[in-house]
Amino acid sequence: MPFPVSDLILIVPELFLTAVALGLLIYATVVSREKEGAIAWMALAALVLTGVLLFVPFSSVTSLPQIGFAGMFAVDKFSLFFKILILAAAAVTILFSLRFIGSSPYPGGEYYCLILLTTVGMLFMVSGVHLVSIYIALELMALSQYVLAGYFKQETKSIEAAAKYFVLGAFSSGVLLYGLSLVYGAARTLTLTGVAQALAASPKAPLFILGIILVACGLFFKIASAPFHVWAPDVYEGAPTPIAAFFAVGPKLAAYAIFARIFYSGFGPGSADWTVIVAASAALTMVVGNVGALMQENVKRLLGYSSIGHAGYALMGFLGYGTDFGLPALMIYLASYALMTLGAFGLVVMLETKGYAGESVDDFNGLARKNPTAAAAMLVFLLSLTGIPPTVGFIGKYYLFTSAMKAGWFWLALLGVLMSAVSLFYYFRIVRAMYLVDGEGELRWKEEPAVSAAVIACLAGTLLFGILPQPLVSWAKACLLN
Amino acid sequence: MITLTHYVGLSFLLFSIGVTGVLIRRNLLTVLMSIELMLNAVNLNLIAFSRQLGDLNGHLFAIFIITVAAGEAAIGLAIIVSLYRLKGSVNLDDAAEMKG
Amino acid sequence: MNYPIWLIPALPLLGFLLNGLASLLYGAAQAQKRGEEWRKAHPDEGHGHDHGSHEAAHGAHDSHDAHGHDHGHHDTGPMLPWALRLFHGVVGVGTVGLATVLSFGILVPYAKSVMSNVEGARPIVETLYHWIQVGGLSIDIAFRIDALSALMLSFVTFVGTLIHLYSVGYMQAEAGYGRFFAYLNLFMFSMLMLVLANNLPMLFIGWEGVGLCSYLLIGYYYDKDFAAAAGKKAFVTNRVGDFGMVLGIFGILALFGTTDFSFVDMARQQQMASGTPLGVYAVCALLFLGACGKSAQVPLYVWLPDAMAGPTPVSALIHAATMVTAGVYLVARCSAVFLLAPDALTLVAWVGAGTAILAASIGLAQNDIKKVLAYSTVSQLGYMFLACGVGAFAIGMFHVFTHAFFKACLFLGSGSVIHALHHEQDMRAMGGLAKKTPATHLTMLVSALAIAGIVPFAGFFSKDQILGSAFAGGHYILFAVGLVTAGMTAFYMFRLYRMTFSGTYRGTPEQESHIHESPLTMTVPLWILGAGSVLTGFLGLPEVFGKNLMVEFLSPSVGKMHAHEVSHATEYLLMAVSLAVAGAGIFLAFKWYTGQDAKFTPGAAPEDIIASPAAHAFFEKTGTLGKVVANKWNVDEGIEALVLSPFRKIGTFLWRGFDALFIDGLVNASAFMVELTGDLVRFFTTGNVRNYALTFVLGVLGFTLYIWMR
Amino acid sequence: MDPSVFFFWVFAAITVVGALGVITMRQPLHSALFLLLTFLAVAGLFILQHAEFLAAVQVLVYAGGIMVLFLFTIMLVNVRRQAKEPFVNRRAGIAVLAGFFLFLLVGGVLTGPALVKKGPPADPAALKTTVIENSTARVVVPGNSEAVAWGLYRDYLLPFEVASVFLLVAMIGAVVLGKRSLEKFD
Repeated sequence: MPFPVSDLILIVPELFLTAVALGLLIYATVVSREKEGAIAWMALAALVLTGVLLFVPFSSVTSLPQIGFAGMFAVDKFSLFFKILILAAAAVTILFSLRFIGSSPYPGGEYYCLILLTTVGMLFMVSGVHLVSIYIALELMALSQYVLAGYFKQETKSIEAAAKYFVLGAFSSGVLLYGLSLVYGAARTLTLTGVAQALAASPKAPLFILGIILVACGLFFKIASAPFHVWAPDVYEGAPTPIAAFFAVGPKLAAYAIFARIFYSGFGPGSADWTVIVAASAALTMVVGNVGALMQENVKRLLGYSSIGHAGYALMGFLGYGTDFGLPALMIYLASYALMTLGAFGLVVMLETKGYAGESVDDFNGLARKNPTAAAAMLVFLLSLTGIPPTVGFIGKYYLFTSAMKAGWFWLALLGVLMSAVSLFYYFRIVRAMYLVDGEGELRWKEEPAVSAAVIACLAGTLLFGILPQPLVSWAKACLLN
Repeated sequence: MITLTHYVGLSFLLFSIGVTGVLIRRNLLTVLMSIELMLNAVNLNLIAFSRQLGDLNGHLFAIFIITVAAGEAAIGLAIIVSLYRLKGSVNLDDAAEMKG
Repeated sequence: MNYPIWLIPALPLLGFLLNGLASLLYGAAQAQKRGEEWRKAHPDEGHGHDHGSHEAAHGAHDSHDAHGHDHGHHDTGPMLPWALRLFHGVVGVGTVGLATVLSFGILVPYAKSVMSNVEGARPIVETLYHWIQVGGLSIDIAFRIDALSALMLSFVTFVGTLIHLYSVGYMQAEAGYGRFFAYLNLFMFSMLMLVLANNLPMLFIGWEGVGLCSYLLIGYYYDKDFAAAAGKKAFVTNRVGDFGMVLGIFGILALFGTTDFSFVDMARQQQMASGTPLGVYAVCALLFLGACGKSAQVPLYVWLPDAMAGPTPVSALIHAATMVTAGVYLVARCSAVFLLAPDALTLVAWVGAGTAILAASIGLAQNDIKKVLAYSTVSQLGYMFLACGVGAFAIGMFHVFTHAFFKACLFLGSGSVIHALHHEQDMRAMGGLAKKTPATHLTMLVSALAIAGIVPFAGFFSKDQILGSAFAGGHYILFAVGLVTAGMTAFYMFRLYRMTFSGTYRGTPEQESHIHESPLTMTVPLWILGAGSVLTGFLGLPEVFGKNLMVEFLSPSVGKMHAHEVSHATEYLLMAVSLAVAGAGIFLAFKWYTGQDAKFTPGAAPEDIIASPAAHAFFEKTGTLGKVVANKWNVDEGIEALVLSPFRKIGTFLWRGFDALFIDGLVNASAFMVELTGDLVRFFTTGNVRNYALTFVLGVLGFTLYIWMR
Repeated sequence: MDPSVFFFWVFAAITVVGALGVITMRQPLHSALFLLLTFLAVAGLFILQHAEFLAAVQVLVYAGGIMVLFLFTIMLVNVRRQAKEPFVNRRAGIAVLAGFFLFLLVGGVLTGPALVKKGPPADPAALKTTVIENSTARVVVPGNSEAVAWGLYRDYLLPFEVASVFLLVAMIGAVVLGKRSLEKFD
C-alpha cells in the first residue's frame, strides 16, 4: 500500500512552521545584527499563521478526529487544544525575547529558529498516537531545549543549566525508553490502541507493570514532579529568562498532553493501577514545590519551585481517570497556569535589563510606587497563582480539587488546600516587597512594548477567564480525548 | 538454549551498569558514555523482543533510538566543550554553582 | 425602583478604575519628568546593554537625591494639582455616594415589604450568570438582598460614603491621594461583594478582596518599618483564618451539596446531604476560625491593633466599622448551621467573651489614642460574637450596626484630633482640646457615651440586650464577664475623653498655636455619625418597650435559639445594673483623670501620667502594691497591676505570650521552617547532577517497590 | 554445543566487561575504548537475533560516528590534572547500592520463573521478509534490510521525517554551542 499523499494535509501546520524555521535560519546568515528584530517578528507571524493553519484544513469540525501516517499522527480536538496553548506560549516567549536577545551579544537567528523547532516538536508530540512518533517528537523538543538553556554560553549559569538539563534529560529518556521497550515486549505493538488492547488481555503482566512505572517516571521528569523535579529550579535559574518562562509552560503542556494520551488511551483501560503512583507523586510534588519555594531568594528559582508545586496540583487531574471530571479540570488548569506563569515571568523579564540582575525578590522593592501598573499586574498574577478568586487560578484549582474529591481523593484535595495556603507565604513575599517595602534608588526597569503587550494579554486572560470562565470551560470540555 | 530471558537479563545488567555509571562518575564525558550504555541496553531489549514476537516494530524503534543517541551525543559533546571553555574542566562537581 | 443590584458594587469598581487610571497617568507623567531630570543629571549614563556585566547596581545611590523623593514619616511628595485632587475626590466620593443612593433605593422598599409581611419575606436574588459548573453543581455570580445583607448594605454604604467624604479633607496633603482613593474604592467594591454575595465562593472573593485592601492600606505609609511589620502580622493571622474559611466552604459543600445560601434553609429544615454531628461541629469551627481571623478574635486578634499603622480613615472604615465585622456577618449568615451544633455556639460565645474582656483590660492602659480605640474594637467584636454564641444572632447584628456608627465616629474624631495636632497620637501630649475643636469634642463625647452604654445612646440598647440574652439563656458567667467588660469600656473611653479634651493642653505653646478645628469635609461626617450614634439605637428597642424592630426585621434571615423569657422586672433590673456599672466606670475615669495635674514633657518617661490626687490616694490605700504605684505617680501601672492581675496569667500568655510565641513564632517559624526545609531541600538539591540522578533512581525504586508491595 | 549459544555467551561477556570498563576507567580515553568494545559486542548480539541491518547501523553509527565524536572531544578537552583526584562520587557507595538494587529488584521480577512465559521464539522469517500490497499485486520481498526499509519509509515515514528535523536541531545546536566566537556570520 503506497503512502497516501493526502495525509500531508494533516501536518500542514507543522510543515509550515518547520519550513519557516529553516527559512529564518538561512535568512539570519544574510541579515545584519541590527535587523535581527525582523527575524523575531517573522517567527511571531509564523506562529500566528500556524495557529490559523491548524483550523484551515478542517473547515468542518465534525470530520475530526483524523488519523494518518499509518496510525502515527492524529488530529483531534484534544491535540488542537494543546497546540493552541503551545503556540501562544511560544509567541509570548518571542515577545519576551525581543529586547532580551537583541541587547545580548548572542545571535538571534538560531535562537528564534530553535524556539520554532522546539514548538514543532511539541506539536508533533501532542498529536502522536504511536509510541515512536511521540518519542521522537519528545526528543526533538528536548534537544532544542538543551541548546536553548545553554544559549548564553558565556554565562556559567546558563551552560551549567544546559549541562544539568542535558544529563538528566538524557538519563530520564533512557529510563522512559526502557519502559517503552518493556511495554513493547508485552504488547507486541507500539500504537496506543494496540497497547490498550494487549493490556486489557493481560493487565497484570509484570512487563507491563514495570514498563508503566518506568514510563511514568520518565514523564514525571518532563513535568517536573517530585521526586524527579530536582532539575527544574536550577534550569529555570540558569536559562535565559524568556526561555525559563517558555520551559515552565510550553514543554510542560506538551508533556501533560502525552501523559494524558499515553495513560488514558494506552495504559488506562487495562490497568488503573497507575493512579496510585500519580497520587503519591502529586502529594510529594505539592509539598516539595511549595515548601522548597519558601526559602528562595531568586525570583526565577522561586517561580521554578512554584511551578513544581503547580505540577503537583495538576497531577490530581489524572486521578479523575474514569470520571468525567479529571481531564477537563486538568486542561482548564493548564490553560490558567500558562496564563499566570507567563505573566509573572514577563514581569521578571521587564525587571531585568542586564544579564542576571534584577532576579532577587528584593529587586521588587518599592515597585508599587515606582510603577503601580506593573505592581498591580504582578499582584494579579500572584493572586492567581495562589488561587484566589476572581482570577483564573481559582477556577483551575476549584475544578481540580473538586475533581480529586469526586474521584475519592479527599486527603489529596485537602493537602492541596493546605499547600495553597503555604504558597501564599512566598508569593506574598513579592507582594510585600512591592507594596510594603520602600525601594532603594532607581529601579532597574525598562518599559518594553512587546513585553508589555504579552503581559497585558496574559493579564486580560487571567482576569477575564477568572470572571467569565465558561468559554474556557466549555472549550476544554469540547476537546476531551474521545 | 538461549532464551528471551537471557537477552532481557543481559540488557538489564547493561542498563544497570549504565545507571551506576551516571551515578558515580564525576567526568561528564564518562557520564555521557554511561547514558549510551543505557540506550544500548534498550536496543538490546527491543531486538530481543522483536525476535521473540516475530515483529519488526522493535527493529524500527531501535533505529530511531540510535538516531537519537547520535543527536544527543553531538549536543552533549558541544555542551562539554562549552563547559570546558568556561571552567577549564569537564568535571560535574565544578558545575554545581546553582543549588538549593 | 427597577435597576439591577449589580450596579451597587459596580460603581465603586468604576471609581477604582477611574482613580487608578488617573493616578497612573499622572504618575507616569511625573516619572517621565523625573527621568528626564535624572538623565540630565547623568549625561554619561548610556544605554549599552552589555550582557553579563553586573554593573547595574550603580546609580542606585546617586539617583536618590536627583529623585527628589522624601522618605519622611509621610508620603510627602509634591501635593497633587488641585484639579486632579478634585477629580479623585469627586470620583471617589461620587461613585460610593451614588452606590449608597442606589442601595437605599432598593433597601427602603424592601424593608417596607419585609416589615409588612415578615413571615412571607423572600430574598431578592439576581443571577448574572453561571460562574463555575462542575457536574450538577453550579456556582453563580448572583447578588442577594435579604434582611441580613440589607442591614449590612445600609451601614456599609452609608458609613463608607461619610468616611470617603472625610478622607477628602484628611488626606489632601498626601502625594498618594489618588492611590488612596483607588484602594478605598476597591475596598468598597470588595466589601459590597462580600455583603451581597449569594454563595460562599463569591463571599470569599469579597473576603479576600477586603483582606487584600486592608493589607495594602496598612502599608500605605510604607517607608515606616512598622507598617511593613504590621502588614506581616495581619498577613499571617489572616492566612490562618482563611485556611479555616476555605476548608469551611468545602465542608459546607460536603454537608449540603451546595455553597449557595439556600443551604441556610436546608440547615433550618435539617436537610443535609451527609453529615454527622461531629462533621457539623467541625465545619462550624472552621468557619468560626475564618471569622476569628477577619474579626480579630482571640487568638488571632493581634493584627488589629497593629493595623492602626494605616491612615485613620482606613482604621475607621476597614478596621472598625465594616471589614472586621465580616466575621460576625459570616456567623450570622450561617446561624442555622451553627444552631445544629450547639457546642460550636458555646465555643463562639466563650471566645467572644474572652476576647471582649481581654481586649478591654488591655485598652485600660494604652496611651496611643488609636490603640485605645483599636482594643475597644476588638472588645466590641467580642461582644458581637458573645451575642451570636448565646443564640441571639439578631442582637449581635444589631450591635454590629450601632457599633459601625459610634466607632466610626470615634475613629474619625480621633483622626480629627490627630489632624489638629499634626500627627500626634499620644494622649499624654494632648489635653484641653474641648475648646479648640468643639465639633470634634461634642461628637466624640456623644459616641463615647454610646459605646459606654448610657441611655439613650445607641450602644446602650444593643449592649444591654446582649447582656440580657446571655442572662436569659442562663449563661451567668458570660453575663458577668460582659458586665465587667462594660464597666471597663466606660472607664477607658472616658479616660480617653478626659486625657484628650479636658484640662489644659500639655504640648508646647508653639504647638498650641497651631491647633485648629478640621475642615467641613471632616466635621460634617462627624456630625452625621454622631447623630447616628444617638439615633440608631431606637431601631432595636428592647422587648420591654414594645416591638424590637431590628430583631423582627432580621428574623427571616438569621436563626434564633429558643431562649427562656425573663420577667420585665428582671429586665429592668438588668438595665439598671448595666447602667450603674457604666456610670461607675465613667465616674472613676472622671475622678482619676482630670487632665490638669501633670505637665507632659515630650520624650519623658511614661510615669508622667496625668492623674488626680484622688487616684493617687486610692492607690496609696491598696497596700504595698499601691505604694509602689503611688510613689511613681503612675496610675496606669496601678490599674494594670490591680485590674489586670486576675488576668495576669492569661493576659501575659495571650497578649505577650501568644503574640510572641505564636504569631511572631509563626513568623519566625517560617524562618525556622525555611531553615529546616532548606536543609531538607538542600539534601536533595545539592547542585550536583549526580545527586539529582540519584534522587531520580531512588524515585523509580520507590515507586516500583510501592506498586510491588501493594 | 550450539554455536549461537557459544557466541551469545562470548558477546554477552564482552558487553558486560566493556560496560564495566566504561564506568571504572579513570581516563576518559580508556572508557571510550571499552565503550567501543561494548558497541561491537552488542552488534554481534544483534546478528544473533537476526537483526542484520541494525547490526550494520550499530557499527556504522556508534562505532563509526559517535565514537569518533567522543574521541575528538576527549582530545579537545584533554584534561590531565584530574589524575590525582578521586574520579568517582563521594556518595558512590549509595549510588552503586542503588544501581545494584535496581538490578536485583527489576531483574528478579523479569527473570523470575513465572514472569517470562513466552515460549519458543517466533519464526525469524517474519523479520526477514516484507509483504507489499497494492490494489493489483501482493509481493513478498525477502531480506531484513528490505523489511526495515519498507517499514521505515512506509509506516514510520512521519517519525523518520521528524528524526531528520531532530538531526538538524542537533547540528544547529552543536554549531551554536560549539562555536568559539560570539560574532554572527559576518
